[in-house]
Amino acid sequence: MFYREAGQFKTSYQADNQIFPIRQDRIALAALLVVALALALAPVLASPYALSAILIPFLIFSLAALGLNILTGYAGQLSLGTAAFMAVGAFGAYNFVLRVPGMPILLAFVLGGLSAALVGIAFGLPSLRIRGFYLAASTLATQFFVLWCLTKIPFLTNNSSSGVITAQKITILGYEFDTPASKYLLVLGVVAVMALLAKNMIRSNVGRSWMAVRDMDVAAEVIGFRLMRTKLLAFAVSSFYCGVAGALYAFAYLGTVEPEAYNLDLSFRILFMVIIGGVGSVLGSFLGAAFIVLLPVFLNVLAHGLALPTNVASNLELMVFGALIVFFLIVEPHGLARLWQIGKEKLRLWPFPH
Amino acid sequence: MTMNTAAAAETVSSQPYLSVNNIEVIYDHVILVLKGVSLQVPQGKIVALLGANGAGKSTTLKTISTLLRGERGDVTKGEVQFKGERVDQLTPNELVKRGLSQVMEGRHCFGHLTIEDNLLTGAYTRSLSRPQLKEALDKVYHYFPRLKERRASQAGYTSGGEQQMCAIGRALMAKPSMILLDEPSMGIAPQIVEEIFGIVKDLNQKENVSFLLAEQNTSVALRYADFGYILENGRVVMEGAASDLASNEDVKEFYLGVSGAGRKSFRDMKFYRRRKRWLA
Amino acid sequence: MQMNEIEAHLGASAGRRTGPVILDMKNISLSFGGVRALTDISFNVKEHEIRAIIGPNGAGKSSMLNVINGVYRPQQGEIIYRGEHRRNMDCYAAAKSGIARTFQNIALFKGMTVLDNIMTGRNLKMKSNFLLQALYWGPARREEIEHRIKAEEIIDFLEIQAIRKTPVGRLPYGLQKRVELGRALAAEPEILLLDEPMAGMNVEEKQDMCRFILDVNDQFGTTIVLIEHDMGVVMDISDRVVVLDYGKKIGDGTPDEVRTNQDVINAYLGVEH
Amino acid sequence: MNVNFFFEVLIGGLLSGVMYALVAIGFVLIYKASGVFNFAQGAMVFFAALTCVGLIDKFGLSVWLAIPITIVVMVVLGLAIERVVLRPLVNQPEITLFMATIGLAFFIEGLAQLMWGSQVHKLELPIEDVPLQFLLDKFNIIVSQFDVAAAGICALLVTALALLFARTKVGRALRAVADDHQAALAVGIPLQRIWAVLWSVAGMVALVAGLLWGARNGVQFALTFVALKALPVLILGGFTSMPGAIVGGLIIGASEKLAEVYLGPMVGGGIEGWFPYILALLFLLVRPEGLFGEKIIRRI
Amino acid sequence: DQFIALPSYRVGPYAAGGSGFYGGVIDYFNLVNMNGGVNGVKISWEECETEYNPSRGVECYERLKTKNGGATMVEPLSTGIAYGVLDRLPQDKIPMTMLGYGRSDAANGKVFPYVFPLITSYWNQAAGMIKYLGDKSGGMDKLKGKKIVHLYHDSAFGKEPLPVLEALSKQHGFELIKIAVPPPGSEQQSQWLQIRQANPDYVILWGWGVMNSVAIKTAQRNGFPREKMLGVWWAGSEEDTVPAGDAAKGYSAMTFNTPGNYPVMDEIHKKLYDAGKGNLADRNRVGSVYHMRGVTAAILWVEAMRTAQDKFGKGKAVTGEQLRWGLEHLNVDEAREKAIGAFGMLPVVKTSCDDHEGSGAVKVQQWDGKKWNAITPNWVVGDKALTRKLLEDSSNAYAAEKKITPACAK
Ligand SMILES: Nc1ncnc2c1ncn2[C@@H]1O[C@H](COP(=O)(O)OP(=O)(O)OP(=O)(O)O)[C@@H](O)[C@H]1O
Ligand SMILES: Nc1ncnc2c1ncn2[C@@H]1O[C@H](COP(=O)(O)OP(=O)(O)OP(=O)(O)O)[C@@H](O)[C@H]1O
Ligand SMILES: [Mg+2]
Ligand SMILES: [Mg+2]
Repeated sequence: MFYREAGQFKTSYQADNQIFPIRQDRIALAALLVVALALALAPVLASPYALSAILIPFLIFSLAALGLNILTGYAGQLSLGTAAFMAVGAFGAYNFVLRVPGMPILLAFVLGGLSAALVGIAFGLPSLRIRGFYLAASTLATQFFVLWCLTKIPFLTNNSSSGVITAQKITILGYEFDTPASKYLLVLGVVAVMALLAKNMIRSNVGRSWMAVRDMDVAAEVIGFRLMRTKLLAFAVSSFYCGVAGALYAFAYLGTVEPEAYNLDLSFRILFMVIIGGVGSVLGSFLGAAFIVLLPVFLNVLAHGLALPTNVASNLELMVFGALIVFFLIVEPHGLARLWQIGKEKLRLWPFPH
Repeated sequence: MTMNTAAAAETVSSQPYLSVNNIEVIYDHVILVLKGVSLQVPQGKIVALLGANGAGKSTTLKTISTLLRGERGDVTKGEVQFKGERVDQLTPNELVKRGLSQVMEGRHCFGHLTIEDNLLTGAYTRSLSRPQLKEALDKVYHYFPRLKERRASQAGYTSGGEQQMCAIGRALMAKPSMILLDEPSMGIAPQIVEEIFGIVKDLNQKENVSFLLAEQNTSVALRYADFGYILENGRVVMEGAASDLASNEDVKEFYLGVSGAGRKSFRDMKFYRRRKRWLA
Repeated sequence: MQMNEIEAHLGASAGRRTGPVILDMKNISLSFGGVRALTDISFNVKEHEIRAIIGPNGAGKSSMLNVINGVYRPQQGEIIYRGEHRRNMDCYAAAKSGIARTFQNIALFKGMTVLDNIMTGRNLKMKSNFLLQALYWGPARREEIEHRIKAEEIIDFLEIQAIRKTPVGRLPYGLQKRVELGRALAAEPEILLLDEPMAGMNVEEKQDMCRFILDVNDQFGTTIVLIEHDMGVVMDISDRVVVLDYGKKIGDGTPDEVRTNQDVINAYLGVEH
Repeated sequence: MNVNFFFEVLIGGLLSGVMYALVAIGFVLIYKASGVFNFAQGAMVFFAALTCVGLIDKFGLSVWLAIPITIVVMVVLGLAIERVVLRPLVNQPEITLFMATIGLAFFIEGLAQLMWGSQVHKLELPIEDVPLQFLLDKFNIIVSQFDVAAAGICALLVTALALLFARTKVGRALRAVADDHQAALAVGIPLQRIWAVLWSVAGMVALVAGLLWGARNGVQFALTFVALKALPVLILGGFTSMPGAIVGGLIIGASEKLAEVYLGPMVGGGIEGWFPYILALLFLLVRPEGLFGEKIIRRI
Repeated sequence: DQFIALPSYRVGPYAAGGSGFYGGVIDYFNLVNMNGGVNGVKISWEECETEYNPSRGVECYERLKTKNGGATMVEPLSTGIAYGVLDRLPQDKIPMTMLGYGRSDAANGKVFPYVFPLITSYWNQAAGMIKYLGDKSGGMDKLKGKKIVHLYHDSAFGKEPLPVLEALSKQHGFELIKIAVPPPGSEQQSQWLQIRQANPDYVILWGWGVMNSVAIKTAQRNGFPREKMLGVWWAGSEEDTVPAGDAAKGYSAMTFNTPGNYPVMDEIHKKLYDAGKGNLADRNRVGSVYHMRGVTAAILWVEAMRTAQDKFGKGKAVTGEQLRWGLEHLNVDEAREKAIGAFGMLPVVKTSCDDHEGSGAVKVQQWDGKKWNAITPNWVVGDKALTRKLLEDSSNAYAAEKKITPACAK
């Protein structure tokens, strides 16, 4: 009853080209943003725990997942090197702040992202010839090579004997972001803006070029998309997003990081987010991140509630987590975002079944 | 032509070999595609399933062969009987063993296998000795000499028509007693179209194989079929002996392209046809 | 390209004109390993004409189209397009110089909606860079809407308004063919290559499709190269027909000439059409 | 340069390569036969080895009794995977199936440790991991007899599986399934039974890999990581080729050792982590489907 | 009661170590509680599965820190997680111990007031190793001209001791050959061939996880005597030697908790395991290196609680800030160790604001095929002046980078 588009007529293509053409969706999104903002401002709604242990990492992972989704979901290039790009972003931003006096932190994030984009382009070159799981497996080269460089080149870690860096404090225009709430707001802002940009790219010609290359690259070429440019742009944009996410991961979340924090495990977790959330869906990146971040926490709390011996609980947790992934895929192979969409479609038809 | 009229004159007296009763199909939990389709195929007959693009012909065939599951389609109502037995819960493999084979729309050859290996997979359900296999292969090659020339090529690199022949030949290898054919003439040179339908008729008469064929080439289909069903928007809107359908004015106009004045040149169609829907 | 305009124009279709040779294929040979797909084939296409290629399965028709727009590179031969001599085409250059096509095995972008698919056809006409697109601002926004209008015109023209936002993967075969035509049209091509555009359609739909093709040809003077197995269609709408068999050319001429050519009858038609 | 040393590195590398190939075979088996990239292969290796060792350590069974029981367990696991995971996912995109195997990996890892605990174990096989004496005496080259035995077993497995694919009806059907699930079903290939058999066989291959790697490194969770060593082998040899797994293994093994020994010191060492991947990548630039992989058909 | 946060890991690649360590911790806590608690104050704790993953570890920390009126201490036993929470500790006023891992310069309490790398750090360990090898060769001067291979996990962890080793190699004139093993290290043929080629006098095995057992096995395959191998304390547990089987016989490694029989361990056996209340599922693991390391950690924490209570009021649970004070004023001398029933199990620990380690002493243990035995009768202490200097330099650099003014907390 409440989710109807009947009666909403679009009188211009401009209106139809909006990000959310259906009014209820717009309202829902606005409400969500308001809630997201309120979370930071009213400690009643969200404890520092929720902010700094759940929401901040959730947003950061969403951003990284969004980055990977641009590459894998939209441009169809499976990658297992996400964490490496995040590392480049983080260590890049660290070095820019360290070495350029007076470097504004946001600019440093952008520059970190750009360094990641450069690395992305370099490692994206093989994608012109290599496809599918072959490409996926070879992106592991990025993962291992970047981490190796970070451990081997002392300059990158400011000659720290062990390769550990400590992210500088985040200060913008004299204001110091040091409480969970302020960090959360910063991350929220960055993520919201970047998600908006991503959405814009995806609904315009760049996005279409990516999807065309994903769905059928030969045909895309015949239509006049240049494969090389399109793919490399996807690698660059995707790594840029991952790079910024990596910088946030270091600056707004962990604080002190060793290269190991960006290991293969992290790459995989982000890939899981994309696939579970929905390949080729901006919303899916967020849903997937929520699933992978929240589910283990939830299961962990649940297992404690059951008062099982810890080692049993931990193993059961892992098993349930795996089983749920399979379960959701069986229910909807296209991920949570699609499930959500089908839910909406059903709602639209409700109360008539068809 | 005369032969067909004769066949059509026989009424549907025999017990239906395949019967589809009032099936309803939904894709993806929300898209309702078949809204209660019923049809029968008597033993040893050729039945044509006609209808515009998107009417639900392929969906009907996939429902019968239970291939729908793989496409996230659900049969929410109705049942399918084959040889007097309910078959909607069987696996496709069991169906093929019982003698029901399908040629899918859009060719679906195994791209990395050679043409010959493609054909051989068709005989998977039969345990044949080497000479028997050879014999079965030769039969297919006899029908489609072009395949013989290309036998060692990977199917993915053959032309559209060659793949179509390969798909049909592959189904024949299973020696089915009932074949579901989805648009066998698509992309096939006219000469071969006639040959394919000749093969259909041949198998039908010599080996008593029954056919249910979804076909866009209505004129040919009705020429060879005994009965026909016309599907529109997921419903059967017309059924009857093929000859009756062929002479029906509406069918003539919309499916055979002949109006009162006879066949008109494609060049002379001066306006877009506003689709008349049977039940719109 | 408004509906009413087109309909008003239909009467004028009688006065068809063909211009000079726009595309000349010279001695094209193409083989894949041992398979000779094309052997020393020459033919030409004149401006504004509808040129059909016919022949039995595996004759090399699709391969020919692939050579024309650069998907395949022939081992031998020369392509003269608008006076320019080339050894071979490449996809991007072909698209850029106004060659668009449809494919035998539909090559739509399955994950995208009908509208998006048609919009991709316009990509070469879009100029704003990706940063502007990311901001969706100013020129990028205007451009997007401008092209959307063009795309909608094609959607109207092909009467696929109702499925505008449906992902093409879910569409029935026939509609997909139409969307593919729409995508090719969106590029406003000079030469349109159509590979079996009417396979899997019934007569009524074929009639519509023929009408579209003729209209495009009339309206914009688009040159059309067409592969089709329905002899009724070919003989009715094409100006000249080239016949291939086993990679060799066995006939070339007006429909009437081809129809009566004994080689063609033996190899392909079987009976006179 | 010391020629003797060079050969020692080379031979050591080749034999390590065989060990990688052993894991790669499991991947090839599943990929070639169903188009699924099985992320859970490492977990299966771990599960198999742990079950076998658990039976030995906890219940005091002999190796010869534990192995058959483990085989039975792996078959049951294979059947269960087919029934619960694969059957509902027929005809889904590759990436979905890949993800499902990730879920599976978590599940199997949890299950293994729940059943047998997180403790590490040693595994003694009747073949000892010591240098072959006569080679040491004659040429002063160290070649472990264990590795030689492993190479033999690996060759045997590859031959058997390659024959299965090339020569039998089932093999042909498996390759068909990898191309197109729907069409395979349509021609009457009993997908479900075939998959069940396939995953059971993959379970046994995992057991072989698990036993050999387990005897080398101990049976511990890290066995799941050996998959990382198998991946470059896989892309170099081609996802769809059994002999490719062996050849790829040999090339990767030998070149990574040589690179580590001769190039490593120049750049600070530890390059074995990425070197095989870069090497495989370079090969792929020339042959995008690996040395022996089936060409990816891209046609319109 | 006194609430302690235990972000533990009992699944994943390091589960064996995690379950042993936290099992030991919990066993000792239970024992203390059975015996009436710390001056009557019961210890409570909650575990949270981290899978050794930094972001899950941070979540656990944040979740646990406010529970039960607030956690008063945390120990993640993971460098990555420790770094992840490092910045949060001073704000939350929760001290963290890092027993034998993490950055060595964190021992400077002026810069890291809330971090306690108790007993000893990687740098002191490295110095201790060289000291031991010197003693073994018959004096430090005998090291001259010797070859020592540093076979290390190619990560921050493996590179941590390099400054110390390099300085000592210059000082004592031994040749240091660095050979990296890319993580996880399940294949080391090429490294060991290099070692065989170099023919060193000793190999320092700076490994972690599967790398250790593989190193031992591969040493055997290549005929390198295990007696010449010396592992770090993360390469010196049953988890490292058992998988290597007989190959590990004769292999030795560092430790800061001496293997052996102690009254406190007997008590754990008797009071807990005999009553079925032990934390470890497998009783054989009681008294294993990791288990005893957990007990050792717990002993120090409990001692810190006592110390804090002495100052802030007996019989009352102390706050995190107060417990921090306790950790900074630990004085576990021999008498105290005897009272606990753990004499000799750990070195004497005396902390101060300058020195959050409190000891720097290590022992060497050797695997006899069945169990670990201490082979240095006394605690070994390396060149502390050297490590001290490195520590000052490095922590001050950190302070400068972070704009912290080094000062002792009150
Ligand atoms: N996998 C699917 N998911 C969602 N909708 C589908 C799917 N397959 C088919 N449909 C829808 O079901 C309807 C019937 O399709 P079907 O393929 O059965 O038509 P058809 O009669 O065979 O048409 P054609 O002559 O073009 O082959 C169409 O509207 C199509 O959009
Ligand atoms: N990429 C390729 N690799 C190998 N052989 C090919 C390739 N493309 C086409 N061929 C072969 O070349 C011949 C001509 O193929 P083509 O697709 O041009 O035929 P066609 O005339 O379009 O036939 P149809 O009417 O069946 O579509 C066929 O025998 C085909 O098998
Ligand atoms: Mg159909
Ligand atoms: Mg063709």
